[in-house]
Amino acid sequence: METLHFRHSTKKPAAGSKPMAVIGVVASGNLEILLERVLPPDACEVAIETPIGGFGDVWEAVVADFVARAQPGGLRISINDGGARPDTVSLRLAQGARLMEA
Amino acid sequence: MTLADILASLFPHGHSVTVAEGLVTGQGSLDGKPLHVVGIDGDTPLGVEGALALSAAVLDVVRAGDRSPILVAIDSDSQRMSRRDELLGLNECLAHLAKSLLLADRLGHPTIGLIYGHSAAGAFIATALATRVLAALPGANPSVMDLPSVARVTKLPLEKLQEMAKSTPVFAPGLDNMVAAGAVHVVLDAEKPLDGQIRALIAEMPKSDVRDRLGQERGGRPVARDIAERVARQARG
Amino acid sequence: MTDWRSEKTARDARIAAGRAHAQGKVVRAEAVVDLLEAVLKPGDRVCLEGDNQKQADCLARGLAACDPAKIHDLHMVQSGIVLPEHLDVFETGIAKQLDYSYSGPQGSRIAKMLYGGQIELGAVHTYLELFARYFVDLTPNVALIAGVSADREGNLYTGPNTEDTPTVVEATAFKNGVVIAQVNEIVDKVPRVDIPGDRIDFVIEADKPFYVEPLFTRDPAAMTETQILIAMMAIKGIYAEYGVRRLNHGIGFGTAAIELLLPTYAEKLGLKGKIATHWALNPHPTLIPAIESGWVKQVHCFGSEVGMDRYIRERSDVFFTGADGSLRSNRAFCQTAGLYACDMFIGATLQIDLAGHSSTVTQNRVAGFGGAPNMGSDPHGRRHPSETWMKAGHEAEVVGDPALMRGRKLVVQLVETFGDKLVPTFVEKLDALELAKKTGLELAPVMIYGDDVTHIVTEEGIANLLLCRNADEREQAIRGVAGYTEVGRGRDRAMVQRLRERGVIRRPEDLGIEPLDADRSLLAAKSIKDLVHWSGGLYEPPARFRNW
Amino acid sequence: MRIVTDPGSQSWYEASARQRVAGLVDEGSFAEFLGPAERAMSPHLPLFDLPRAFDDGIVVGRAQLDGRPVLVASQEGRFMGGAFGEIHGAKLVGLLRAAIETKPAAVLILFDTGGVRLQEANAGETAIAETMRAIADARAAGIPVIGLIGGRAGCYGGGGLIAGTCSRLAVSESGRISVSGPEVIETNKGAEEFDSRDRALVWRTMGGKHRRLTGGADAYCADTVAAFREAAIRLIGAAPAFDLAMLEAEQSRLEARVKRFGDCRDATEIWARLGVNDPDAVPAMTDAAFAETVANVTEASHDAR
Repeated sequence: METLHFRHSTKKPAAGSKPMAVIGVVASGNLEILLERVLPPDACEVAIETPIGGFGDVWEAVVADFVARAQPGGLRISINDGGARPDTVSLRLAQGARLMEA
Repeated sequence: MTLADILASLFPHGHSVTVAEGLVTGQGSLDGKPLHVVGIDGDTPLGVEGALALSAAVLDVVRAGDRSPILVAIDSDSQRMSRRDELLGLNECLAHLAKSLLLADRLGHPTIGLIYGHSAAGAFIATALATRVLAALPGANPSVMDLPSVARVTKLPLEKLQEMAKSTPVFAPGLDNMVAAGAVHVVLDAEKPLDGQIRALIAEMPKSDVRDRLGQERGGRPVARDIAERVARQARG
Repeated sequence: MTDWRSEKTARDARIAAGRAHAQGKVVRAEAVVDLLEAVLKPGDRVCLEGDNQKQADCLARGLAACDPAKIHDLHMVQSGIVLPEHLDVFETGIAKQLDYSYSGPQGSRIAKMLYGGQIELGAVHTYLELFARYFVDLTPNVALIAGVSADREGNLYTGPNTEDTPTVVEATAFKNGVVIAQVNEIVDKVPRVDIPGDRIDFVIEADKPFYVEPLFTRDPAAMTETQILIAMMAIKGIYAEYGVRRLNHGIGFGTAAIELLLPTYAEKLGLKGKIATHWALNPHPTLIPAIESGWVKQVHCFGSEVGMDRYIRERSDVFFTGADGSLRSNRAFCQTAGLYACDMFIGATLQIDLAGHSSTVTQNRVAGFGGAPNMGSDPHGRRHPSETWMKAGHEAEVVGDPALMRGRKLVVQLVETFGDKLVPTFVEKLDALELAKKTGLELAPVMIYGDDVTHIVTEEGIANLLLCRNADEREQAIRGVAGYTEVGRGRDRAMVQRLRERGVIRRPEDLGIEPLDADRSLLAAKSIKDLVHWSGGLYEPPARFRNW
Repeated sequence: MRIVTDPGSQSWYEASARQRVAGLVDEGSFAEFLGPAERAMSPHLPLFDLPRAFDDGIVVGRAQLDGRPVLVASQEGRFMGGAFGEIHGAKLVGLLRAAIETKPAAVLILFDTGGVRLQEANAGETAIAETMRAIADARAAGIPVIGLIGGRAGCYGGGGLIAGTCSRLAVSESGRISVSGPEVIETNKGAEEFDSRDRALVWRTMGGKHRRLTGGADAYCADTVAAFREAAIRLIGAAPAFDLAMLEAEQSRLEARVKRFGDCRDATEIWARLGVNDPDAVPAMTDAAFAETVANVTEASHDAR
């Protein structure tokens, strides 16, 4: 298992007030994302556990694009990955951010 | 120990226990009171007929209402793997056998499992694991799945699994690991007469299901007890 | 004196030798080897019919069992190398040369044998090329074909999977060749005559019916949100944009998703009757909801599909059927239709490079071409206009006399940026090049050349290559939809942004599509069972696709 | 454009464990115990280089169903096949033990499991035994335990035994209940015994319709969350006791089944003997037609469970 951590600062806090949300399922080619509103409003942390090593650059790019687009300030995001493809990761991140808006 | 050795050691004054097609039924006398025996011998797989024969024997004991103890002696294969058994609802038959033992227990019949050979999977759950206290004799070999099969399913090399099995009792087959998990309460001493050891077990029946506490103490199930208690605590609100 | 009838004489001798093992035209299954050894000559050109859905498997076993001392050095000319026996004959020396089109399941073995020199390869063809060569310089001496039933006169019913049979028989029977047919049963009267009996010389009742694989069945239960998103973009950004009515679909999940979105998503966009009305296509089960909703006017088929026979019989307004009611397919005609009469080919591929060349070759597999390049190419000989064709043509060419401009066929690649096991779809260099070098192929097995591709659709967006004005733009347009692959991450961000402003690259949001709306609830059918319901119980899926 | 669907009409088979719970109980009433944020994850899977799930593949908690308090457990069949690992099993055991104290109107178990998680086999197997004991205790205390089966992974292995211990079971057409899975039988006994790729055979042998017709399940529902909700509410009100009389009745019921159908090779023969007019038509029957068929089969409904 490979563990990755990314820390970003955001210009805005994440929309909404929901304290916690979980989306997705850990399965082959899929992943589970836990979002918790526990950080300062200008910070976002993403922690990933993945069984597939060697994709750190890809994760970094996916997370950076997500943070730039969604501005998820205040969120600690934890990912259990089952070998998802980057497009699936992006989609789940976006779905998670939408859930937190509720 | 063979079943005959066990019965001889358990009932020095004789017994009526018989084995037919691998199914064990009958009784002997312990301290002048009946001790009923049901079980499976000879590494026999447990199918629909076997399960219902054993449950019938258990319900006969319950019907008598005398709160006499029931010994479930097991040397079985796993459940019988066949299209016919599943067609006929093997899951119901095995569950029914387990429920019969659990009802007997609730109605005051001490239930004692005794694994002296092999057992696995559904046959194990429906019989020995459905008793209040499960004892084993040295040399017993309970398992969920043997390591070569685990290797096939998990796609891990057998050598690696064998190495892992030494430090991780949670997945490895064998008596020691089932003891560590708390599933087997106690390993009996084959050198001493069994009647006394069974008598002691009956006298000291745990009041509740203590298997997760044993698993925690013995290290075979490090977190189950704590998790179950946390859930229960939150449920109590 | 020149003998102008030597072929005829030789043919008569072969027939006479074969008759020793036949009663009239009928040969028992046990006598197959004797028959073949009597009819075949060393060095013969032989077509052993191997289609997608219909294999002359009894004859293949018979050929493989022939004595290599008697029958050797054959030149096999057949579209499909599909069964193990198709290659066994090269190991024993029964066959030596090979010209073929497609070798799906035998792809890695054929690569090994090419590499080892056991096969002398003529060429890997597309279907239409091989069929064409049957009539020019690769005419079979003997054709070994398959059908469902025949009568004692040899009148043949191919069943719904007619596929290659008429083409093979045409070339063989009318040029002094011998045609041997295996059938599942010999009957007094065939349901319909697909091949007249005077073109069939011998009929064998096979020991068991030929096996049919459900190659074109895609289970809606396995469709992902990403595939649905890509399908939405294709419908809105290409089908609607160009008004594509006449088309061919590939057989992947992406195009199957499009089929399932027609009665839902496309219907809401008001596209019914405006797109996807006339098809060159196998009878895909996933097309059933669109047919039932009145989207589809007409479908011509290369072959059939397992479980679709009853449905097709009851939908003869849509499908081509015989007087007996069952489907009549024909690969050569349908490929021609796909090449010339369709305005769009849309399908998936495994690898795309920076020039847009694509290949389904993976390391160590020579899968061949089949018909995808026939459909997935711009036919320069086309002379009839359509709105779709002209619009694409105008996008590609902006200077010159309008009267001299011609149209373009839309050739669309529908891919996810990563495939199974995180293997990137976009690469700097196709594996096909390496494979060609290793196996000594003169041409790298490129499925669709970059200059034929007009659009690439991924989950990141649509790249319209028609609008690219030079190789640089083309490369950046491809990188711009290549997602998080190395090729994608290597993009020139500023240039990609400019291409987006020009509409060369279009993102989901540029098309008014919210990626989070790409949900399985959009699928007209979410399971095979739903397809059965749509068909009114007429579709009978094979057992492996059932969960009831 | 968004095609909005009523959560109740969502496919049970397709829904995740969490979606099933959310749609099953009264809206917004579910409160999870040991939720994902508590990160109670398997200590064992990392040894096998396998990813973990925040809830170890089972969601447990309390909710209201039709206004009454219930405890709920929902297995996620897509995570490790919904299999029982140490934490997964312990969460279910803890929930059932709590039921005996808190006396909810019912405990609902949304099965979706292949059985024991091999990487934690001993813990999983023992947890299944603990679960069955806890169910017996809960039932004896008058708390109905209702099983709902219609997920991707089916209800296999020890899951099948737990299901057989429940007071009542609801099943959909996609649901499968069995001890040995088709692949396991094929691996051990050969394809002649069971061709696991013959999916129609799989469903005839262990699928929802067969179980319902033979009384192996007490309700048959359409594959929607709403249908399962309705079935659960109905079954809570009709839970049999856990006593000697019930077990004697079950003994007779199962013995009669084995005697009557023991020589049948295929489910269609059993259905014919049950009085179904056109047994071959059963797999393709619509839910409504099947409900009518079941209504005419006396063996399908009983209090002997």
